[in-house]
Amino acid sequence: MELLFFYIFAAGIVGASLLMVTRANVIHAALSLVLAFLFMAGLFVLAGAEFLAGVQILVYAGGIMVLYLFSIMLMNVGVSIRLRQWHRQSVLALAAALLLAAEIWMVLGRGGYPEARRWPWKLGETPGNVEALGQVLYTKFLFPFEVASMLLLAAMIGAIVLAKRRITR
Amino acid sequence: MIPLTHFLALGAILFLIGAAGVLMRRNAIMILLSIELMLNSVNVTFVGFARQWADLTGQVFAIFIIAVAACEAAVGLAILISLNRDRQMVNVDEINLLKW
Amino acid sequence: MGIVAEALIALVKIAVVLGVVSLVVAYLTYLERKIIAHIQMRLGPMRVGWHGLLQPIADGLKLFLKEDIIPDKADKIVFVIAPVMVLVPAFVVYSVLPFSQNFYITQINVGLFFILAVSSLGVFGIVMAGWASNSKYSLLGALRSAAQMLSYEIFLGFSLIGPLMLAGSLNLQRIVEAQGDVWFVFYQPLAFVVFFIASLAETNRVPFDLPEAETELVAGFHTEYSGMKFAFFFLAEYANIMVTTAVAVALFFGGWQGIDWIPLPGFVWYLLKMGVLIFVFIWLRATLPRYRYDQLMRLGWKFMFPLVMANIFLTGLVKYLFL
Amino acid sequence: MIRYAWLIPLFPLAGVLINGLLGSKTRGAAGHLATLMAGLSFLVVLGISREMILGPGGSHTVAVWNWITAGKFSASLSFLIDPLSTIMLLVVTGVGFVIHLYSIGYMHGDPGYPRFFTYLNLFMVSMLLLVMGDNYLVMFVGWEGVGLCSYLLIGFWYEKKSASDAGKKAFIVNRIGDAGFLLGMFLIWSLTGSLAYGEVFKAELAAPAATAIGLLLFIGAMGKSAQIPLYVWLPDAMEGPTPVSALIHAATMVTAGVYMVARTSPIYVQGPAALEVVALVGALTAIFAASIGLVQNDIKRVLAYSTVSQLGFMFMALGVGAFASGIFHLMTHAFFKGLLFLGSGSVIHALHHAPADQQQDMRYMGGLRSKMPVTYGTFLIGAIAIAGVPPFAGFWSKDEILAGAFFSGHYLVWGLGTAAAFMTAFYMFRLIFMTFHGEMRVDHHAREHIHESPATMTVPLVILAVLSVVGGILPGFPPDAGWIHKFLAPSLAKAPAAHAAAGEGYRIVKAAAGAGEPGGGHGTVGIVLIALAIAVALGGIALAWRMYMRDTAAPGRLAARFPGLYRVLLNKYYVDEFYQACIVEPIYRLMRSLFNFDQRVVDGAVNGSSFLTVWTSRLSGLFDLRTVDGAVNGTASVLAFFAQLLKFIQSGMVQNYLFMMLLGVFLMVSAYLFR
Repeated sequence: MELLFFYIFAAGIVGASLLMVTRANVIHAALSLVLAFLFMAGLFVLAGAEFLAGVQILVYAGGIMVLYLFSIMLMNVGVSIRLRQWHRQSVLALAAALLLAAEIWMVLGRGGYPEARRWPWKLGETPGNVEALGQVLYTKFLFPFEVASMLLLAAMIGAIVLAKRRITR
Repeated sequence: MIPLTHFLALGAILFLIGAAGVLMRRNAIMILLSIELMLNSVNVTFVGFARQWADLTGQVFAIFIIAVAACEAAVGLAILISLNRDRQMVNVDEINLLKW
Repeated sequence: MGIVAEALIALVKIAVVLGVVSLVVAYLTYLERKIIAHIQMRLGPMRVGWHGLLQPIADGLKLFLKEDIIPDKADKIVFVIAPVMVLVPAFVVYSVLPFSQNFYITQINVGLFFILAVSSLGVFGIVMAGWASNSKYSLLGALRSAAQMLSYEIFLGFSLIGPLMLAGSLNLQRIVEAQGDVWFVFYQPLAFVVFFIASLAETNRVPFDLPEAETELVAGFHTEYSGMKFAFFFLAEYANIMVTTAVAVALFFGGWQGIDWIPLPGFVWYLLKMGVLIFVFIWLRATLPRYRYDQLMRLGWKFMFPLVMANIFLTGLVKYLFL
Repeated sequence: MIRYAWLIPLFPLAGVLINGLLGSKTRGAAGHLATLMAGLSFLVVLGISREMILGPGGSHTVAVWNWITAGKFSASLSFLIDPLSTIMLLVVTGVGFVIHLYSIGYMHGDPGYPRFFTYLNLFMVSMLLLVMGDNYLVMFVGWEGVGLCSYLLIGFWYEKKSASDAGKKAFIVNRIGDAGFLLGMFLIWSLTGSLAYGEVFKAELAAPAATAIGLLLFIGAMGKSAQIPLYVWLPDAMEGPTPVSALIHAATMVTAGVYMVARTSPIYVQGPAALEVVALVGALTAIFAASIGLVQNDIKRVLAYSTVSQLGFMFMALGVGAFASGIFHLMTHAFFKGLLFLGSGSVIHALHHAPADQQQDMRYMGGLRSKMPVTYGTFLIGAIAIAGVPPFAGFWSKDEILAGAFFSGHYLVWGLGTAAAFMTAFYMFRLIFMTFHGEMRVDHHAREHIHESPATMTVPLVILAVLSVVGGILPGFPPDAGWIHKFLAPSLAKAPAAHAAAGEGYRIVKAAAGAGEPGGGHGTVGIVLIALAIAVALGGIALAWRMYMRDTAAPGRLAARFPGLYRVLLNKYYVDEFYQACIVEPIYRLMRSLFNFDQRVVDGAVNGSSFLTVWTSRLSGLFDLRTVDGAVNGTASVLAFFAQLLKFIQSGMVQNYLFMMLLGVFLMVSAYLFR
């Protein structure tokens, strides 16, 4: 049952991402990526990461991707659809990517992973994933957490400075 | 139970799709989107590992990756917008002032 | 109980909730027209049925039978998907609302988070609709709504943290139970005010209806829509109003808990409280003018954001010191 | 109290942040704020040392935060409070606080007032990290931090070229030493797998490995503590403001090397050869710098060479295995050298109306005794202390060092040290007599402006003078068995029982001394040594009195009789010139020859080939036009072909680079797979 859902979600993600990479229209690509993210959220729930699934939808789909759409609309992409879409090194790049895929396949084939463990809680229980995650995030990973917030602040200021129109007085 | 290799393989496939997108597309926005996909492929891997070992560290780092992705998107898009305003172009291979 | 039986029960619950919600939403339009009319010393719809009671059904039939126009230069696929994308999140949210102690479709430990996440997807439909229509008004409306909803989602989310800290759970049923003695609106008046204003903006209601400001943008993002697709947008707007009021009731007004000596079932209490809040929504529409775009952003970032942060800080402080 | 140790560096850090970021707002209050911060951390240190000294003592680790964890390597920001670091903390924060106080008066009205105190507080933070860190990495952070602050403060008046040059010199010379320290750290890690003191010192090291570590670390100490051959920066560092000279270049930072070697003593005792080097370098530095100090005329330079010389004494102590005596001397030296520097600052402050080149020149001073009684009195105490007259502070520590050298069989070191002690007494009193006695040679214009310094400057002088009097006898009596030895014993390694140099002579002396323990300092030989030390000190003073008070023509005559020696000493043995000629010049010459090579050979080749092309084309033009065209086009197309190939790599396009990255990943995975 779990495996079946995994295959459904995985197929959805891979399909949507392939769709994303091949679209000429950027908006369509962005929307396909949103679709991929929604499937991915499902996958996360399957893997016992409920909070992460929520964050994936709330922040990624609902935040970052809306930002993308917003910027794309500001930029008038109509022109770029009619231009050549593929870079000159496409063939080489594709070949390299396929080669790498083959190699990773071989690496994964070696296997030898330890036995999977179970979460100490069940999916959907109340003292579960979210509480445990909060416990870890604000104690063990407090410092990375603070660093991440500083990074966000810096990025915010940077984005404002970069995108702001210079007002000449 | 889903074997760990499934997660890893999915992550690798997504990563390579993203990488191919970054390398093959000319449009800068497409490149940014592909990078998002690559970041997410790492998330899939992290979540897979977290499940395998029942250890939340993987999920915590997935959260950090999302934070980094938010930064990347904000700054990347800001650069694109100002570039678009100055030069009216979004194709990365035309931005080649470094070459002479 | 087998999986099949479980699934069947779930399906029945879903059907009941969806049916009721659709019906209520239809009559919400009637209610709105009537209330505004009476506030403005008019009568409102009177012709179809007794005091126009059948008006929503007539409207629905009309919309259903109308010709479905897709503009020539529009992006067909996105144009068709957009209304669905608006409606689906609005309805999905009902799956976790605790209508009463026993009646809910499902109950998950990240319920509140789920609501936030799913309702954040609503903006996609609007943006898609605005962009796919290939029309200036629509695009402007979509841009406005993207920025507006993205911004106010933040305050909406942050305003919920206060009650969350008091309840100590994301599970809506737990949150409702935590208000057995005192409703959180009394502990968290600031949070409620911010939540209410932000939900006005999230649902594109007056005074924040900039994305569809009829005096500037004809009808904003759904200018080019007609027939059933238009009806979808319409339905989604009212469904969203109901969702936000439902969340407000669950988080701030004690959910299905009522007064002990009045023997009413839980969901009646729930709907009653929602009704009061919905009335306020409509009332505001009849009273307030529309904000300007820069005023909207200033109100959000310079006033509500610090306010909600202060609220979280204070709640944390009080909780740390006294509880 | 000890678990609040993290407060000690936190207070000055707060000062840095406030003064550094809001300097334009705090302005006049900056000095008071910085002093308050230094005082607060001094208070914490007092609280801690009360527990350490009166209480059970012991060694405590205060973990602040796990800094780096990468594979097997881990380093944490944690502090070690043990007797050694307690002594260092007392010196650093105590003297630091006094000098902060002094700076309020000295730097008053300077345009860079807040900047000065920001740097000073930053120095405190770095120095405290250096002293308190419980592993080499934290110590290295502090080590680099104090180096940075030293650079910033030497070049504080950066508009003066000599000051900014001196700053750069200090920085570059220190860098050589730091490279040694860094290599030593690498070696420690690769041999013991850790950088934390506790684990490193537990490891059993082979003698060659310990020697190598010791020597590399000592290179670091040479740079920071101004030992031969890396001492050249310290005299130039006197370009900085005088409080800086007192705090950084006399009392605290330059002793970091001493502290480091003492801290590493468990490793050093496993590699005795390194200790021999330390002792010898220390002794040579002591006498070398002292001999230069004999003839210098700049008041601060005399003190600077004196500092170098005294640091040599400390290393001497460490080298002969008398670690506690070295730290003891470090402490007393911080008192009296801080005092002397502050006193000289007070003199310079009084003379700031004199022409710029005369403010620090002793030949233009004299007779200041009556004008500046407090400065004179305290300065005299400092001079007696450094000369080594009992019962002042310097006597106790210096005598222990000399006795330690003697009893461990290092007779050469002992001889050099005794000679250096004699010179010390001489040049210090030469300084006193030239500055405060005799007739006044100050510029007439500046004469009426001479005055005693304000209270913020004299109070620190008095505090340090008191410490210079009692700071030696209280912890150091009786010699070699005083309280400080017992206190420091847990932190330091025992001196190697059979020292490498201690051969036959050692046993004879030991028998003669009649005392059982080496370095015991008792018995007849010990008493003779003490008497000799006192005699040497008094002799130096007497000689100075004879040459500069009674027979003032004597120095001139002496210089005339040994003109070569005098010139060599005056020019500091021409070491700077030697470095210029042997290190800096060759590098310049190498660069110039490379440039010439480029001009002649490469350009020549290019020009020659073009000439050749012209010539052949002319020749073949006569022969056949088509061949020429073919050849030229052929050359061009070959060039274009290679250019195309190379262009592919350096395309300036992000995606090409990313493609290269992907290829790199591919190769890495291949390497993993098909290894």
